[in-house]
Amino acid sequence: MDKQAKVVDEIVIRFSGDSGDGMQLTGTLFSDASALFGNDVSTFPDYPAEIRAPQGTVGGVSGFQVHFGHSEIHTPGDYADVLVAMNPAALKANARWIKNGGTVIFDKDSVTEKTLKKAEFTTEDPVKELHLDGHNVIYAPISTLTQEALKDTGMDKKSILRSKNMFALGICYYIFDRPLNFTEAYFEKKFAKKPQIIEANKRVLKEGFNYAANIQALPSYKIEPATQENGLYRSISGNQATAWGLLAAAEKANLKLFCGSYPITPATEILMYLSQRKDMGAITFQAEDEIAGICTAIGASFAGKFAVTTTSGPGLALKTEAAGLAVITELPLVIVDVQRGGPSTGLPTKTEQADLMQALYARNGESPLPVIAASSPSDCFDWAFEAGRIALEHMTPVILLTDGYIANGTSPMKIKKMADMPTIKNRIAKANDENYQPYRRVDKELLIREWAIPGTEGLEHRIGGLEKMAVNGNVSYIPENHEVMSHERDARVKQVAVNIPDIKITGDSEGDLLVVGWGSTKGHLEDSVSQMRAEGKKVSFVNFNYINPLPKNTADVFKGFKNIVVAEINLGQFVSYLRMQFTDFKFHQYNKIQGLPFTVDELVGEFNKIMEEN
Amino acid sequence: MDKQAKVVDEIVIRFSGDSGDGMQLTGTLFSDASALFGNDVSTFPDYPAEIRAPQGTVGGVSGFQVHFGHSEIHTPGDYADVLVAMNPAALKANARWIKNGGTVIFDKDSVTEKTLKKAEFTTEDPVKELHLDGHNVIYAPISTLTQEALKDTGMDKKSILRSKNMFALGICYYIFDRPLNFTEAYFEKKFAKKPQIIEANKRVLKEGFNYAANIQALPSYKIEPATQENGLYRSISGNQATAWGLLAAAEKANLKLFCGSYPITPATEILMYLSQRKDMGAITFQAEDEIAGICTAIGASFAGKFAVTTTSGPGLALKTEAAGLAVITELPLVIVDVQRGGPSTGLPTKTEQADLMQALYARNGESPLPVIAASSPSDCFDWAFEAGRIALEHMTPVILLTDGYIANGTSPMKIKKMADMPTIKNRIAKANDENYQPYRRVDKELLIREWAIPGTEGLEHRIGGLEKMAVNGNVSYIPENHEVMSHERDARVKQVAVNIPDIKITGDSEGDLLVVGWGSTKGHLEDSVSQMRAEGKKVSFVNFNYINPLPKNTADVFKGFKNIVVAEINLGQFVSYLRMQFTDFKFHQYNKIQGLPFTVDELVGEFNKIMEEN
Amino acid sequence: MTEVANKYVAKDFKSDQEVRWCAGCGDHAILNAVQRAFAELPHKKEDYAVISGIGCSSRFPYYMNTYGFHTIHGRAGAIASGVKTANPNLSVWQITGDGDGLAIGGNHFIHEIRRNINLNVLLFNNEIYGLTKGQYSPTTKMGMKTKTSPFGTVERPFKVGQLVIGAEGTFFARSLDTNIKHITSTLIQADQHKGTSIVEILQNCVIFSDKIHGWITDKEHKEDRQLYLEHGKSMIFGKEKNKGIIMTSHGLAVATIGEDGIKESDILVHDAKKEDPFIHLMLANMVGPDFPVAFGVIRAVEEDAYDENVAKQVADVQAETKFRSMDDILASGSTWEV
Amino acid sequence: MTEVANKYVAKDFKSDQEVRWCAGCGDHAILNAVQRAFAELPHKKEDYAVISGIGCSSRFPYYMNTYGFHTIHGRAGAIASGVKTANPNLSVWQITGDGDGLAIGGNHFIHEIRRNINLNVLLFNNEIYGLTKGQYSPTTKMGMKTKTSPFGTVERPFKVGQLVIGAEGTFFARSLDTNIKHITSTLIQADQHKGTSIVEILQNCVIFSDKIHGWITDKEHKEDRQLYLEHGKSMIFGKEKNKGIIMTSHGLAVATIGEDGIKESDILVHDAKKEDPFIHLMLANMVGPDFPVAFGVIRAVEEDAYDENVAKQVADVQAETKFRSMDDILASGSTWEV
Ligand SMILES: Cc1ncc(C[n+]2csc(CCOP(=O)(O)OP(=O)(O)O)c2C)c(N)n1
Ligand SMILES: Cc1ncc(C[n+]2csc(CCOP(=O)(O)OP(=O)(O)O)c2C)c(N)n1
Ligand code: SF4
Ligand code: SF4
Ligand SMILES: [Mg+2]
Ligand SMILES: [Mg+2]
Repeated sequence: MDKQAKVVDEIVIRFSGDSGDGMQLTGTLFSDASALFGNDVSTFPDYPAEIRAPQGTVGGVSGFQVHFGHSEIHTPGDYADVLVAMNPAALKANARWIKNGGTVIFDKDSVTEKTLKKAEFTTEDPVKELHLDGHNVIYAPISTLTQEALKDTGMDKKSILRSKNMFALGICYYIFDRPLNFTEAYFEKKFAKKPQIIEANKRVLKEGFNYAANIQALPSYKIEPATQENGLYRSISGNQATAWGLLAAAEKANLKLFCGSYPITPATEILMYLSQRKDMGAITFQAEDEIAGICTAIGASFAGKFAVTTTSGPGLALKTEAAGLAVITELPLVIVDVQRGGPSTGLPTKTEQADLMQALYARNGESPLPVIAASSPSDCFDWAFEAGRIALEHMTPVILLTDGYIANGTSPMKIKKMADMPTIKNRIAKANDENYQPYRRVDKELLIREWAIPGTEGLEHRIGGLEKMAVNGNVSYIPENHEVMSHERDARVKQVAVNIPDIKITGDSEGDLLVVGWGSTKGHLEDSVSQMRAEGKKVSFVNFNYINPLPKNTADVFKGFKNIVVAEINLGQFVSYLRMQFTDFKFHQYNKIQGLPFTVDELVGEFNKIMEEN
Repeated sequence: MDKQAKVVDEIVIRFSGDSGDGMQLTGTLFSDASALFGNDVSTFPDYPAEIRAPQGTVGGVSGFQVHFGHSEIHTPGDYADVLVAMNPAALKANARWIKNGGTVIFDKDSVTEKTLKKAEFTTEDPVKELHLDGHNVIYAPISTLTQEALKDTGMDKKSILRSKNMFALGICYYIFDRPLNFTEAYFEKKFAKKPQIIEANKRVLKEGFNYAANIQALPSYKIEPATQENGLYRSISGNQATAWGLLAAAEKANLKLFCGSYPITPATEILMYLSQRKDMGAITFQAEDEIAGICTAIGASFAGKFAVTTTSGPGLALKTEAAGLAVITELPLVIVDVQRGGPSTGLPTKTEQADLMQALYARNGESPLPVIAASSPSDCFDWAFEAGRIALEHMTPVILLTDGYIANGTSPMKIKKMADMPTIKNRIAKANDENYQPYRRVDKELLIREWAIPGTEGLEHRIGGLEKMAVNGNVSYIPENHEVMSHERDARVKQVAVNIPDIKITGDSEGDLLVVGWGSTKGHLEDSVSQMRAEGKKVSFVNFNYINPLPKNTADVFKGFKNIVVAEINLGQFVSYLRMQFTDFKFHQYNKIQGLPFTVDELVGEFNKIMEEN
Repeated sequence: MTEVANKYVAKDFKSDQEVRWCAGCGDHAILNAVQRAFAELPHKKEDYAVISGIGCSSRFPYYMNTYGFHTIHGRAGAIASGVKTANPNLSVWQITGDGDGLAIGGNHFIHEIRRNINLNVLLFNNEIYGLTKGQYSPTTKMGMKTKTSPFGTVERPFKVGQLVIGAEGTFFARSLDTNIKHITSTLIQADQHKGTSIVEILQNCVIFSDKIHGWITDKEHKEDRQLYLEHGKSMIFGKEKNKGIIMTSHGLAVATIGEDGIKESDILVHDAKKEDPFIHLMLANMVGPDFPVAFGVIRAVEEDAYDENVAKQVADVQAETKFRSMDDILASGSTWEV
Repeated sequence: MTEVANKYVAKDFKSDQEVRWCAGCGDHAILNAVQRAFAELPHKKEDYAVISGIGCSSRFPYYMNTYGFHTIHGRAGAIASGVKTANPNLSVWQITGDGDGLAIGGNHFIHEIRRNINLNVLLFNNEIYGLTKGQYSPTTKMGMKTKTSPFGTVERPFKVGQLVIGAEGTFFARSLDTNIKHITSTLIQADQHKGTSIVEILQNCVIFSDKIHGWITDKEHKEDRQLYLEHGKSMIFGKEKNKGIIMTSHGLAVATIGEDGIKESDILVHDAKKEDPFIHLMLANMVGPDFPVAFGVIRAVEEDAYDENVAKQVADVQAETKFRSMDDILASGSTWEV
């Protein structure tokens, strides 16, 4: 390796192949190796809704994109510098995502009459047919060389070919100058009981690496480790971070976690990660449906656990009646909604931000609750923790919104010490407290009632879904009491704002355009604003994580700008919500609804247009 | 009856007694007799949530208010000219609803140590204790005289006392100069097989009438028949009118009705009225829960019925996931939500307008559908019909909002001829049509797909909740297609506005204040605006029945006014909705949330305040 | 569960809220029986949680001076499951009706039974929706005219016992609102059973389904129409205590001791603990006019309870793990230092 | 239902959509069998409606060239109930999985069975949630490690046949994805049955629960482990066709003809039409290693179907009424002229 490595800032690489080609693993290994090497990383898996879509077709292509670099990385990137395509279908599905002048690593052995037909090519040269011949295309004989590498192992052909993804990975490691040792260690751990497989994988990885070195077809890139804060890091997906953030909240509140859930894409992994945490005393109740999911959680909350329920849009729809019960009984509960493409079953494996209105308003009657949203895979940890804090300190159900994009994506997370995290003050009532009354407001400012947990002597009481008399909590049909209680419920949620920080502007506090986003679009919006600011534009950016209530300084921030644009992956839900709260401002909107994240390119184009036209 | 009857314009009478005293029937009979006599009438029943609340207590009082007069009557009235109180508890519960100088008819026999204690009186004179002695109080020995009247019938005391409500009714018939024959005919029909009961009821009614004549305690009022349009009339409750409006829509669309529902207060009667209409070929499926209610309806819609599902707020919450399926599959369906007090179980027998946001937004993803609202018991017929028209002509689920106030209340309805009602054009595809494709837009303006009904030769096809390819309807994960379809679904609902009339202003089209309401508050708002206009104020009124989409001329109407106030029985849902659509206007709001309708008095006061302050 | 010596009387379990059922409603007697049973059971007052859905019957928790939760329609089973799994030390009582438990709540009902969560479920069966004023329910007999079936229902009803057994039930008992003593003793047995104890209580709604159980409760004939089962005892009933249940090749039959050569020893002895559900199903399904209706504990089979298994799994994992806090978890697996 | 002479071949029921199940998934064979059965049944192509929920199995309608509706998770039963009640002339087939039908869809499942709606329900039982990638389901065996039970499940599974009988089922059959011919013939019998026909098909998920039915399907032993029931035929099985099911005082047992004095006439003859569910329940519950697993139509009892009763009630009322249009209704009762 005495080549000259070209030093670049950041790179996007996309692995693509058949659903059976192991692209998700390949991508994950590359991403982990990069993160362990000290780069900042952001990933985006993109796979078909079928468990196994038909082999060789465009519909069956599975992709995994990794964006890594030595400064902060906010998105998985719009276009790929390098595309790995394991077959013609993968080439076809991803052709439009390659950067001008990008590199394509293509398994030339995969081109056969059959594969061309399946991918619906009409000529014999897929690269030419897709007009990719202008790119730097490496025709690597991946299948052949993989077979060659393992021919004396006694493995059958099918098993051998299962390793060809490691050949591709080896090529990439060479190109980007990654060390092999992390990945080799992974093989050793993963296949501890199958030494033959360890050996085979190692050998093919090395062969790929060597092949790339031998052909010297393109310069090796070099990316320095990122200039991140010092500390211990790990790579984490949004769903894993959500699970762990919830567990951290339980620990800091000195409670055990209870999760009542029903599996649903793309939220299932949260339940899965929590089910692994019996060591932390967490109980997971895989319920018979979403209704039972939230109801068991409400029961557990009544019984004194830190209760959560996790789902996606269609599941949230089923939970809304019970969510209203948690509102009126003022029980702590976190409801996680990992949004996906809708309506109805919609695009279950794709991302979208279209459950905002559902989270805010989908309950009968006046039934307010706090709503917050996470912005990146790793900050799901912080927002899940914060959802727990609000629920437990304010005695209320809270909805946390994430989405398929950040739930499945990964990013590096700086590991916090539990000792450094804030303690969560729970509102548990004391045994035999003679002043206890179910709806007594023990905090007059925050309007919080106490949590009297079954098993506690002397606090026997009844709660339920009927309207209750202020303070004493008896069933009440008194008209004026209903008005009092309706306003109290409203005020309780508004008062959550007392304990949340002001929203921060990225950029100047005055200017021509304020870009507004919420939740998972943060990375793309931030990058587009940086790019425009680098070009001297007077653009700033705010990202909302607190949706209901909004931070107290929101209107003040809006005041500084000539134009405001709200960008969302839906048809305009947050902008509508802002319009009904802030009638003094005009809001532009930019919406995309394709089951995909924004691209920085399109955003910059759109924002420039708004600035020109207004 | 040679007394001089005092002629008045309108009267409010309130019957009140124990839950077991038959006040609902008494009120209904009085209301029917008045309607049959030719008065316009509006009623409001108000009863406890328990089937039988504890006898003799204030919580157990059941009331029924009738407002009748010779001009148009829009509300059941704020305060009572006459209060009938069958026991001390009833007196206590209703004291505050008597008009200054009003009349109280009180069963003096009901005052015993026990009843006073149950109603928590501290003195022996309930009238005095309640400061009612300034009113015209008739202490009638109702129980004694009822017993006296029936003493020789051989009936036991309990049965005899069950008739005492008829004595009270007789008194009222005398006072208001109502003929007895309608009510006598009712007894004859109702108890056809029990001649003894007919006789007893007739006798007690007559005794009450005679008693009032004998004591001549107060002048008899006379109200002329109302100056209504000519035609045949009947008295109808909102729930009955809703049921019949839906049946009328089925008839005009040449389809049979299918209702899949689960009982819930205050919507149950719609299911009940429909279940009586097997003669019209209607099928009612009392499902195991609300989800099955809407799902059987969706199945029936797929199979070619005019399908409806009826519920109240908590039930709507359970139906939202399936409603999204109807949205994406573009199947006709009417969802009726009879709103009640929330959140959660809330105040199940009380009224509220707080499900508006739920109707508009409670579905996962971008999932738009039309929403309309009825305004009075009798116009539920028209709005149910209209909901059916929109659903069937536009191939979409539609939500119709009514509420406990109009669902249980009654008003006279002019009977329409089916021949005079518009035909509803359904969108059924023809057998063996080679051009049929599931998502072909057969009407390019309205973006309507055809309804290809199982059993039709040559149109076999598949639909479902996954995103579908435009036109051909195959499952599609193509990003751009999702955007196209999302916009089409949005546009389809917006295009409903093409076929709806402009909204009409009551009053001038310019002025100082526009009062805006929606749904069931119409009567009270209209009366309050009339009253202010009579005082020379520049106030006008618009009532919205089309909520989504809004009528095309909405902004034009708003333009004419210095101030706009939106009044609702909730915390401000419609005003929020208007704010997000019409950013050029400022909207004031007036909200009440007590499980009760507005009173005209409070509205006038509030509107005057707004005019003074702005 | 923490057991304590009995130190309560029924009155200790009466709350200060006025009881609001109709005069003559069977619910009053059941309330009375539950308060008596709670006074007898070895639990601390603060360890009782009474959880209901929505219905007349579901008003129950308000009248009990314990922890209580009047939840939403049909969901008592799921909420009670959460309460018990969260804290197996509580004595959890689910109150439900034939509508609440078997219509909208049917799914939670069969799943709590399947899981065998240690709950005591009182199903008030009045064969009608009381609170919403008289619509038919999943237990209403075919053909009955109600508010929503003006021409008679066309639906076959569930048999509660059969459904319980179908869902793998380990405990099923039946009692009657007119027999407070029997309810009390049945509830004590339900409490003692590990797993989901379903107690069907035949209840009279004086307003909407009055005398629906009249054939059974008829004063004149009740000894001939009610069979009280006890584990280990012969299935004998009748005014003269001379009738009994025997097994024939066609299934169960009623025989009279002393007639056709039938001796007392020919009468079946009740075995509630038999794992096979076949005879329990036959007993639960007995109806008039050929059979008496069976009351008492029909089935009580010992199996692990879900909530205990969950707790045990947590304890087992915690005993083995080296992770003590989220600090350990966060730092586990692949990490790197910057 | 309108019957027509058979004029189709299986291919007529193949849609133009690519089949997207994993290679080796049991669903392929079931699809094949359904297409064959439809070709044999006497219904017109346009009269078939295939209704599913969500799951791998629920993709089914897209592959059938009939009217099809891929609905939402768990609701196929309710939607199919609506389709059939709305138009009893259709041949309605509900496709569901052990998650779709028994977890989230459990309530509709027991209620459609209770009502006895004339539906054919194919329950693909792979004891796992396939589409969401491998979580345990209500039929997963206790102790199994899955994505959401890393330490083994602590839930007792449903037995499908027992649940069906518990819900008053009139028809229950079992078949196996490896036996296309048997599925086909079973489906034809399901179609002929009036009421809700539940067909449990043991199905292999090669990805998440591979060989879950391996004990039964094992090539070597399958004759000894599979008992094919036919109404009116003896319950004989085994490689040598010499084993059979007999009734003993302890319930069913396996006997070998020729051993212990057992003759062919001692072997039970299957009576699927017996109303009492007891033996059907015993047969449905037979499991290894002591018993073979029963396949075929275990129970098929004649009762009125709900959809027919509904249609009949409408027809009866219409025959009697004097009301012909909403004009008559609107003008009925008390009215007055102004
Ligand atoms: C989601 C929802 N659906 C429907 C209702 C209306 N509802 C309340 S109680 C009830 C039926 C009660 O019947 P049952 O459980 O048998 O109780 P009972 O009154 O007979 O004791 C119904 C339909 C409701 N409160 N919530
Ligand atoms: C409301 C809702 N909840 C959850 C899901 C996620 N989900 C889809 S299929 C499925 C389970 C499928 O299992 P099964 O019915 O056994 O079908 P299989 O894939 O095994 O054939 C789940 C949980 C969903 N689509 N909708
Ligand atoms: S309506 Fe029936 S069940 Fe309800 S309280 Fe009255 S008698 Fe009891
Ligand atoms: S995941 Fe399992 S059930 Fe689903 S298609 Fe693949 S093999 Fe079949
Ligand atoms: Mg009931
Ligand atoms: Mg499955």
